[in-house]
Amino acid sequence: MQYPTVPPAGDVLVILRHSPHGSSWLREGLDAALVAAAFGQAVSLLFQSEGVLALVKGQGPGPLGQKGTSATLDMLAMYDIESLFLDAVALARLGFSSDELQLTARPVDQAATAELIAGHRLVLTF
Amino acid sequence: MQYPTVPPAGDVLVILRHSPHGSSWLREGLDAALVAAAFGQAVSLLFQSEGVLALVKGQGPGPLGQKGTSATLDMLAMYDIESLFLDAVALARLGFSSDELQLTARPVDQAATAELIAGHRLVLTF
Amino acid sequence: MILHILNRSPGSSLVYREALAGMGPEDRLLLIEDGVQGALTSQARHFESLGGRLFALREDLASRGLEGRCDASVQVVDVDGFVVLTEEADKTVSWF
Amino acid sequence: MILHILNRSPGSSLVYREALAGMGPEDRLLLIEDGVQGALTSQARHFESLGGRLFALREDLASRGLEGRCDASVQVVDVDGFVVLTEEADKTVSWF
Amino acid sequence: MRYALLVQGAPYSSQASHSALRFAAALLARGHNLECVFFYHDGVYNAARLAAPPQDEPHLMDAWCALNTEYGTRLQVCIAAALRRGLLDEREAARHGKSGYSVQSPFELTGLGQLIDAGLGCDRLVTFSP
Amino acid sequence: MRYALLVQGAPYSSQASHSALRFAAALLARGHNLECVFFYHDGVYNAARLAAPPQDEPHLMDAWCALNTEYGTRLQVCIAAALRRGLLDEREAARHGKSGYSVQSPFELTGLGQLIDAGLGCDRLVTFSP
Repeated sequence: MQYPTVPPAGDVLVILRHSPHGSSWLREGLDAALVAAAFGQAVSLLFQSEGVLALVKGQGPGPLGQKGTSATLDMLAMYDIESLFLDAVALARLGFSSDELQLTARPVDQAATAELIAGHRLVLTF
Repeated sequence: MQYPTVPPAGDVLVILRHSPHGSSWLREGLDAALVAAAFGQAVSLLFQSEGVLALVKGQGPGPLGQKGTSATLDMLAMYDIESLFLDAVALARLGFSSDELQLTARPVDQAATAELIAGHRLVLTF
Repeated sequence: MILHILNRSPGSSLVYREALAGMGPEDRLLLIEDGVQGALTSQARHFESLGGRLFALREDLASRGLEGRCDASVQVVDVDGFVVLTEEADKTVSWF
Repeated sequence: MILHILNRSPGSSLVYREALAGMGPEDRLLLIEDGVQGALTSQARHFESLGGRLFALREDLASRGLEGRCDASVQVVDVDGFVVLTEEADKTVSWF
Repeated sequence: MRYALLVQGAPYSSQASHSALRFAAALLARGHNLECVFFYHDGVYNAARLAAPPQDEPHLMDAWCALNTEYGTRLQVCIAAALRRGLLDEREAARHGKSGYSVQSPFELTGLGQLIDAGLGCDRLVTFSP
Repeated sequence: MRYALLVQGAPYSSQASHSALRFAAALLARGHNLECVFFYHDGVYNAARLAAPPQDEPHLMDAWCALNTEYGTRLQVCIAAALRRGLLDEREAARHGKSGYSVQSPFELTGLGQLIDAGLGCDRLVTFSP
């Protein structure tokens, strides 16, 4: 697995630490990212910890038809959010590999995570 | 340290897992215990995990005068809530000993915890 | 038999330790909501002491795309099965 | 230098691992709210990699009766010190 | 059997309300009774009468009300938890000198004693928390 | 320096609001400006106008309003997060056909763009979450 040593910088980094359905954190974090992009900012996303589960294929609605977030992921490209990163340790811990995911995101290790955070003017964690 | 092998049974067991100030869980759990006792039920309390910090001496108000819970602990006896237990593992992990606490509670280990839960008709976790 | 219900993942919250500490030898544990992550093959080791007494809610696995990745030690039940588990238990205790 | 702010205890939440992963070699970590439990002598080992870059908020320690039990590796600051830390940092990142 | 539910999660913020409503439907379908749902901690926010969720999302408040209409399930909201969070019915609003109100029937503001009653009086109490 | 705060915790349920208010007082005392407080996730509940906390507890809403009155700090509430949680001002209530309202000035319902503006436009953004 290759880790980028110098991840791209940008205006806004949104860190997504929560899994789909259990809470609204993931959805609200994605909304913040979409709005930042719509306002013309260069936005990066980091799926960290349980947040990597946002990328799992085959998600569906929750009870009562509760909307998930996988449709929102499909909108990222439309908003020019193409700088996607994921927590390689968390993904491995959960037993997934990168090629099983709905979207392509670059795996990052600890050093690259710190560089990502340093490389963006505004960092929001959800 | 002695662990009771057969903890007393009762009507209601309230398990307090949260520390003071950080959230309202501890206070709301204590309120439920007081109300149950006021309604004539035999109530036991188990301070578990970070909940053992409720028993630490020398607590004060939080920012803006946010009320803590230590005054409420002083009311337990008035409500005849005298069946108090604490998670011995959590207390040791945090570096406290039983004699440093505001109230006397019987330390319980894992087996006694399960017996406590089994011995009460209603178990509420906060 | 008591039914314990856990809605947090062992990958982010340590409450599963207290849930396990509170369980008697006949008690059952049902994983729901974010708790179903504990049913993954990669995570189920946290609950290996439970033998055949570990359950996970099918709908919560399915909505997360995790249904096919459960450990063999986990009994997957749907919400009707959840109700049956509460019928069979003397009471329920929720851990969160 | 970035100021990272953590409000969860290492005894119940594993988010401190991500906070540490996100820190560069000059960054600082401030423990607030329930996070001040991490400043206890019994807990500070989770943050030993930080050397002198670990801080804890005095008011949150005091309200919990924990002020006298901090590890020697922790720099205790009051809320004015919290503001100073944000002044000195390029930005802040909150972990919860 | 006679069931009661305790809901402690805010709607939309956590899955607790969704899980509780799904569980309620399943237990009713199996022929049980759902005597009451008690709302405590942030669960009291489920009673906010002005909730206006997007149309493509479940309307949780309507789902609660339907339980009351169709099955007579009581919807009981802890009054102490509700008042500090800004959830007042007309009576409490008047008592506190506020104009307007944020909770209405079939939700009822009530004391914690109802939770203890439900927990000890029903055959099963199941808690859904955030 | 120009500061902005992001508050994501419900009042009384988590310490986030208390911590943010204490931090606000300290930064103002040091001569900084507090341009705005943005309320998101369950932080939007801080804007519930009917909040009636017990008299021996801090009145968080009054403390927020005082920031606006004394320092001109804008109190901005994410409209999408607010609507689903039942927090509507008079205009949104009318638009959704509801009688009554639960949010009033100096709190203003606004879009998430204001959060991005505050985060990029101010010198510091500090987040307080549950």
